[in-house]
Amino acid sequence: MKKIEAIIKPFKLEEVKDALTEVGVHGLTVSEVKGFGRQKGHTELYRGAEYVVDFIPKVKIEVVVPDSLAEKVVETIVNAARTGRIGDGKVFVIPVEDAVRIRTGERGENAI
Amino acid sequence: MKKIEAIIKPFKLEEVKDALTEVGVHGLTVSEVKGFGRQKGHTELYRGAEYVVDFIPKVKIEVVVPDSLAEKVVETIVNAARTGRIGDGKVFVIPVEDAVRIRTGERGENAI
Amino acid sequence: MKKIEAIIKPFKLEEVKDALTEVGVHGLTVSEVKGFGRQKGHTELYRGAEYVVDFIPKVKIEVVVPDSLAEKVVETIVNAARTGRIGDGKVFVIPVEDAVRIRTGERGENAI
Amino acid sequence: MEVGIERLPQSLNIFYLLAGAVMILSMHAGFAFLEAGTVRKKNQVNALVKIIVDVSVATLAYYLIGYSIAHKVCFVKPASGLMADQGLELVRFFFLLMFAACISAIVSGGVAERMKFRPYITAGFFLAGVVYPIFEALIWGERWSPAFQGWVKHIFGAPIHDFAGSMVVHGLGGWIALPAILLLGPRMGRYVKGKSRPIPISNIPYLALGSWILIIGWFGFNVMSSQKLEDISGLVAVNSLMATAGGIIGGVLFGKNDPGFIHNGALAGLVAICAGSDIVNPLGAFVIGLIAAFIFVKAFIYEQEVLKIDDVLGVVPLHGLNGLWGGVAAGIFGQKFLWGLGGVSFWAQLFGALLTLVYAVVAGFILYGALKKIMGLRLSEEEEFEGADLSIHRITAYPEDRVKI
Amino acid sequence: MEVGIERLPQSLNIFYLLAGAVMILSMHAGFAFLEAGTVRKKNQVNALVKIIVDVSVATLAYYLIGYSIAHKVCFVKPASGLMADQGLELVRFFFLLMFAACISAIVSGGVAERMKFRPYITAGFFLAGVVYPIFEALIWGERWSPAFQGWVKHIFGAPIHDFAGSMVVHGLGGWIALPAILLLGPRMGRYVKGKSRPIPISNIPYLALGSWILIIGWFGFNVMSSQKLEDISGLVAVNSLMATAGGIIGGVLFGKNDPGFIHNGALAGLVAICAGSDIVNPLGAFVIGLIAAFIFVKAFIYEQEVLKIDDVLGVVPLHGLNGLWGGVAAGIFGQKFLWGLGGVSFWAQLFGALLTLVYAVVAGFILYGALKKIMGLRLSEEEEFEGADLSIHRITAYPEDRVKI
Amino acid sequence: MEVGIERLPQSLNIFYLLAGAVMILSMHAGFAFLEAGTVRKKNQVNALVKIIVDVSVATLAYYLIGYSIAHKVCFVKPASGLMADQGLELVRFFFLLMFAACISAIVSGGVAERMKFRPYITAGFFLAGVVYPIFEALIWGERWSPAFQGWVKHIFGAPIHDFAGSMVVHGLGGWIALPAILLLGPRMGRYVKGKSRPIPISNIPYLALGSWILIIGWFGFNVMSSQKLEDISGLVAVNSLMATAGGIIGGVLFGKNDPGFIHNGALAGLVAICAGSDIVNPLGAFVIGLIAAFIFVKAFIYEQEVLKIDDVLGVVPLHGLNGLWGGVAAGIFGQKFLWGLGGVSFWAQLFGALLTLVYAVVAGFILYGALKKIMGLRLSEEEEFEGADLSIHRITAYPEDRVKI
Ligand SMILES: Nc1ncnc2c1ncn2[C@@H]1O[C@H](COP(=O)(O)OP(=O)(O)O)[C@@H](O)[C@H]1O
Ligand SMILES: Nc1ncnc2c1ncn2[C@@H]1O[C@H](COP(=O)(O)OP(=O)(O)O)[C@@H](O)[C@H]1O
Ligand SMILES: Nc1ncnc2c1ncn2[C@@H]1O[C@H](COP(=O)(O)OP(=O)(O)O)[C@@H](O)[C@H]1O
Repeated sequence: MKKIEAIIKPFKLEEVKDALTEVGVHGLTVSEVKGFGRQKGHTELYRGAEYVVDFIPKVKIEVVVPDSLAEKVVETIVNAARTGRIGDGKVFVIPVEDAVRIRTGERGENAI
Repeated sequence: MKKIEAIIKPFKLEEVKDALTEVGVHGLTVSEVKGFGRQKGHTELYRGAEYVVDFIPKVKIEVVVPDSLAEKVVETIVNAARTGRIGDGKVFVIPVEDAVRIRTGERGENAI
Repeated sequence: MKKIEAIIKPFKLEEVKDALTEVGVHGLTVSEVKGFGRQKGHTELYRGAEYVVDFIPKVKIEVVVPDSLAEKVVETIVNAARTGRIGDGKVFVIPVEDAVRIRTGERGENAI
Repeated sequence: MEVGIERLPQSLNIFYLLAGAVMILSMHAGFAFLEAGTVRKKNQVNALVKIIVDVSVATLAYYLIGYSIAHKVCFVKPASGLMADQGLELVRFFFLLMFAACISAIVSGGVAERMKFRPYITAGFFLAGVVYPIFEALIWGERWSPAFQGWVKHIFGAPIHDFAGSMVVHGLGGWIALPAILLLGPRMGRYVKGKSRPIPISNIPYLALGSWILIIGWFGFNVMSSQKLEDISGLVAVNSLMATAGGIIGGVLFGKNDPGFIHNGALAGLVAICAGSDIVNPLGAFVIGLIAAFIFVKAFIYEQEVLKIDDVLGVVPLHGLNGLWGGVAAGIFGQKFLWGLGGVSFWAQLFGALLTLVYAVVAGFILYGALKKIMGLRLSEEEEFEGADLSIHRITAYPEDRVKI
Repeated sequence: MEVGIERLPQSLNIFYLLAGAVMILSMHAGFAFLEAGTVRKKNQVNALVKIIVDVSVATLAYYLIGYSIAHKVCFVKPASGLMADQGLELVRFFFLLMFAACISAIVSGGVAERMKFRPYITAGFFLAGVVYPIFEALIWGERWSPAFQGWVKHIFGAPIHDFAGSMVVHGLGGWIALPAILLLGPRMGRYVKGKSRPIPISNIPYLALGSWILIIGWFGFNVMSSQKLEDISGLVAVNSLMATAGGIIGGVLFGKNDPGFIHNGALAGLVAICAGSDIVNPLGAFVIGLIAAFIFVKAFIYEQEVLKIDDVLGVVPLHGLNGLWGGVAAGIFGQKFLWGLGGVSFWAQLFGALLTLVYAVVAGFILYGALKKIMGLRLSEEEEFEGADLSIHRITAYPEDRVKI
Repeated sequence: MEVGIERLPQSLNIFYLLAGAVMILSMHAGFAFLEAGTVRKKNQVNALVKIIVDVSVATLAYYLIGYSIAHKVCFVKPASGLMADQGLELVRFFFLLMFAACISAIVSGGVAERMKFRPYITAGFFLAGVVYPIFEALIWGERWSPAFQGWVKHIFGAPIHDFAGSMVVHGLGGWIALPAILLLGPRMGRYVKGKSRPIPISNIPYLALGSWILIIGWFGFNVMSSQKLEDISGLVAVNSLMATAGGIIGGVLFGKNDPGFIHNGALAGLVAICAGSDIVNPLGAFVIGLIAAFIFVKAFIYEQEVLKIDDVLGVVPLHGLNGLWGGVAAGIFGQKFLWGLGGVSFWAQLFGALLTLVYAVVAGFILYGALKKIMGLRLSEEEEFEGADLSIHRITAYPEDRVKI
């Protein structure tokens, strides 16, 4: 199994989720993160003082899939999340050795 | 070493933490995430308009343990987090190649 | 490639980020997490009742780097994040099999 | 302006009483935010809605029923029949209604986070329409008060003195809340296997805002209780201030800088000063407030931790106990030898306090007991877990945060 | 005090009118928080700033231009010339200005989250300086009102009765907002491919706070509209309260416990009672409020979901429709046979309502249409996406949260 | 009512003065929220608690000591001795106390986020009990003022004119804050290696709420400063409004739409108009407010970025500088040739401003210097890092958020 981690632009979440559902992903986990990269932050100004906001809000999607589905999922995410502008984000593929469904105790690919 | 990642129901956190402490886990990291899966979200209604809340609040626990302890930790989490109802969550096992304790610079299993 | 995950004290983030930029890291992702470990939490008191706050605010940094840079990055983080006091945090090294830049579709080390 | 000047005293009384009424109306916003800050996030909307709906239902109930019970005036007639003295009686209704509406707002804080909406509101109707007016009629109103207070005076040498309602409003409300709280039982997870597990509150700034709104409005509550401008008393105002100061300083001292005890300490002082604000010395008022804070701090902890009663905002110690303390304190600090203005009897006050206690607890048990039988009082476990906001109002306090990710 | 007592009636009128003026000034804080709670977090600062700057610009405009249009008094002269009757005319200006300033505050809620700051404020200047005063001059003021209302009375048997501005203030403001909203178009993402995609609001406690502040201040709006203390009417106060109660209970019933409908229901009731608060029966006022909530709930959903007009706070149904309803309701419930005080004509009221509608929509189209031509009304897509806070004010509502991580 | 009508003027004065007192009391809630919004989340509770405890301690100090210093009246006696004129003197105490209590509330904003609680409160006691009353006795009170102002008049042709306390209250408070701020030093991390690193504020809606509460209450501060109803002046009210408008518009123009400058601009205008609100022309008031905003914006940035003084809320420019500007402005815009009412001397005003400055800075250094010696002023590094909420009050502003995960 693989864990696919994607860092995407927040407003793309809905689209990515829908696209993943279509290719047969039944579960995923998302969290709010902040990203630092080529995309520049901006400055905010309060009472004459500047604050540099380096870290840009992003959403992280984590989805664990069978090896067979991994490539498909990566492509799906890339296609759905792309705007073509800097800061679109990354997808990483990480090996997963085992998975358990807490409710049933099922193991491995059955668990996801 | 392995990193055990568990997505659980938020109100189970306390129990899971206590159970892990008992089997000899000395450190772990948690974060708020939102999950999408078999457990259905709900709708909220405001001034006649419906909002679908797909993503359900979950807690992610990350704990890195020596290989020898991994299975024990997985089981402990599964037992402590189970309610038997849909949405109980998942446990994933991911390989970890190295670990460092920042304070001391210790490496490997000594670091965790 | 490796994913370096570091759990550090929040007020060290700025320093760590600057140090990483200096050794050639161009992107990273951070998130707010809470940690449980040797560092003790504290209690809060409200209207005569005590709340134990076990979980201490930490920041998690995730950075994916080519194998060649991994050790350097680990060291950089450890040096920048160290205060020498309990609770400085951990660095974990996790294998990454692939990476994609969403904007361009580039793969592997080019993507990060 | 010739005509105007003649009816000036009457216009002025309307203006004066109306200022008081609106100030007390604003206190309901205070109740709402005090509660919203003290409950968990998932019950904030419910706290806000309960109070604002309460006031509306109380308005109807007191207009149609309550006022005629206590003051023998019926308002169900053409507008022309309501305009005597430019509608002074209507404004008096507005002013007194605002007291009546406090009863349910007080209960609200005790039963927070777990009570169904329908029985809560139904109770509010009967509280403002029947339960409170009956007691009001006895102590203050036009129906039984003359005879009853005459009898009290005959026995104790002075009538029950409750200038602005330590007992009639706060004592009553606080003790009516007790049976409601007991009939409901504690929130899920509040006491686990006999051990107390305090539930953290959501928002101290809201709580502080609520407290401030209440403090400000309370000057209408106390000062305008003279009901006639020509009877306005600077002493009432300054005593209210001194008791607030005493309550706050008491909160600091006995509550060890705790923001909850400090902001509620102000209210404890104000609850306790209502009864005697027209007769005690400002220094006495300060001491009354100080003691009120002491009572609140100690009794709150005792109630929650020892008796294991889950009174979320602590309304029994805050309004109930301190309401009685205020009544009795008027009988102590109102005496001439303690620099008060005199004319008050300690025993009459004690009698009044006990009467309030008994009436409130009995009435509360009957009312909430009946509602429990008829409609049930408590949210289901799942509803309570989801929060009253989602299960009753189908929305949470911060919808954007929920929907975003 | 000898001298004092002679000018007491005059001093009192200043005090009285000033109390009203300050209460209505406080309503602007209410508008600000009502809007801040109803928009997304990224537009909260803009909501707050718009309203407070509005009031300031309206102050200038009405002082220099508007007041002399409506009331034929010019204030640009030495202070000594302003001190007749201890400055009573100035206070009258203050009081009436507060009504004028409401117009733009009402529009603000409709055009929220996407309008540029400069044209918004410019419009506010003309609204308080010209558009509103002209209509005011016709119905209430000293310039054309005597002749015009005489003519209305001649035709319909009674002049247009609008005691505290259901039509002149709220109706006008609400209907002026409509063209502005239409010229702007809906927020990005509000309607996607013809389907409605509701945008969640940020903060119900802020909304509730705004609503409470408005409710409290409204008693100044209505009661002090008598403008003279000797004409104060208890009926006005109690009718305002009853309509509020009706609106809230209507919000519960028709809005199914929705906190948005409940807190706005109170305002709907208050909008609708302004016109007839001096003549209807309190029970009539309750029904007026109840119907107002019904209108608001149904029309809001219809406007948003069927007509697909993105009126963020629902100001067209809230102020526009209910303003007209209030005008007409005065013509119904003010009749003697419905226990009102009489002296009002249904047809005059209907005429007034239509006049308001037509004047407002035409004036709004001209004003916002011209501004659209000259400066453009709408933020760029990117600015709107970033949020008005960041793009206009260069800061968000919670700077610490942004900068931290 | 026969008896009533005779004491009506006296009852009215109580009502009037009390309305003012309560409005200023409410301003303290404004100070609390202005500060809570401007500090970081970890110091919000402390901001709220400081202000409410302050008021209480000031009440005691001014009742027991301060009032008798300034006004030669001692209140430590039986209540019967306090009831002359229905307690008018007590209400006057309440009103004037509210000014005294502002001093420490002003200082609070400057020393926020790093000062220990005990010395802060102790200072508050002496400020309201001694430091302020002495200055009050000189300019306004009954003790030295007649002689001193007679002498000023003799020298400059007119006494120092400070109608509502630009100098006596705001100037004094703002300049007393300066030594406290300097003795404390900047917050950790505010200036790193000589470079300014601005610390983001937590909550603009709270700040806006605080500003609005202050604006509303300020009408009590200024208008009721006539102290007698028969001396009420419409000019004072409208000048206050015009200066607010000027300050807000100045905040927009000079502060480039910054919400902090806009909401504080209103306060800058109000600080500056206090002194001359009874004599300047409304247009002059507008200009005074405009300039006040300019002063605030420029001086705030200069103070923070160039002088590197960490005055968190900017109280030195806001209250200190603008207080003096207000005093001087009364001497300019109060002149007849600028359409003012005249009777004021520019040089007397300048003298008053300088006197305020010197007295405040000297008194501040002595008071906070002594406290620094005796108890230390500053939290330990670790306490400051943890936040004042946790280290002083053992709880944070949003307990539920902390405890949850
Ligand atoms: N090496 C990396 N490791 C982890 N996260 C990264 C890395 N590089 C970029 N990111 C994440 O991806 C986001 C987008 O990267 P950025 O360099 O801004 O643009 P792009 O994806 O177009 O190359 C960043 O905000 C960050 O969250
Ligand atoms: N393939 C997956 N990858 C990552 N997270 C998942 C995956 N499937 C489920 N989850 C997480 O587990 C949670 C529970 O899953 P769900 O399907 O709702 O119920 P169950 O765990 O009972 O099968 C989800 O909310 C989501 O956070
Ligand atoms: N085994 C572990 N797995 C995951 N995270 C850990 C683990 N041990 C510690 N941590 C994280 O590191 C943080 C610091 O650890 P702690 O034991 O308090 O101090 P130290 O790093 O000095 O040993 C913890 O708060 C937690 O977030």
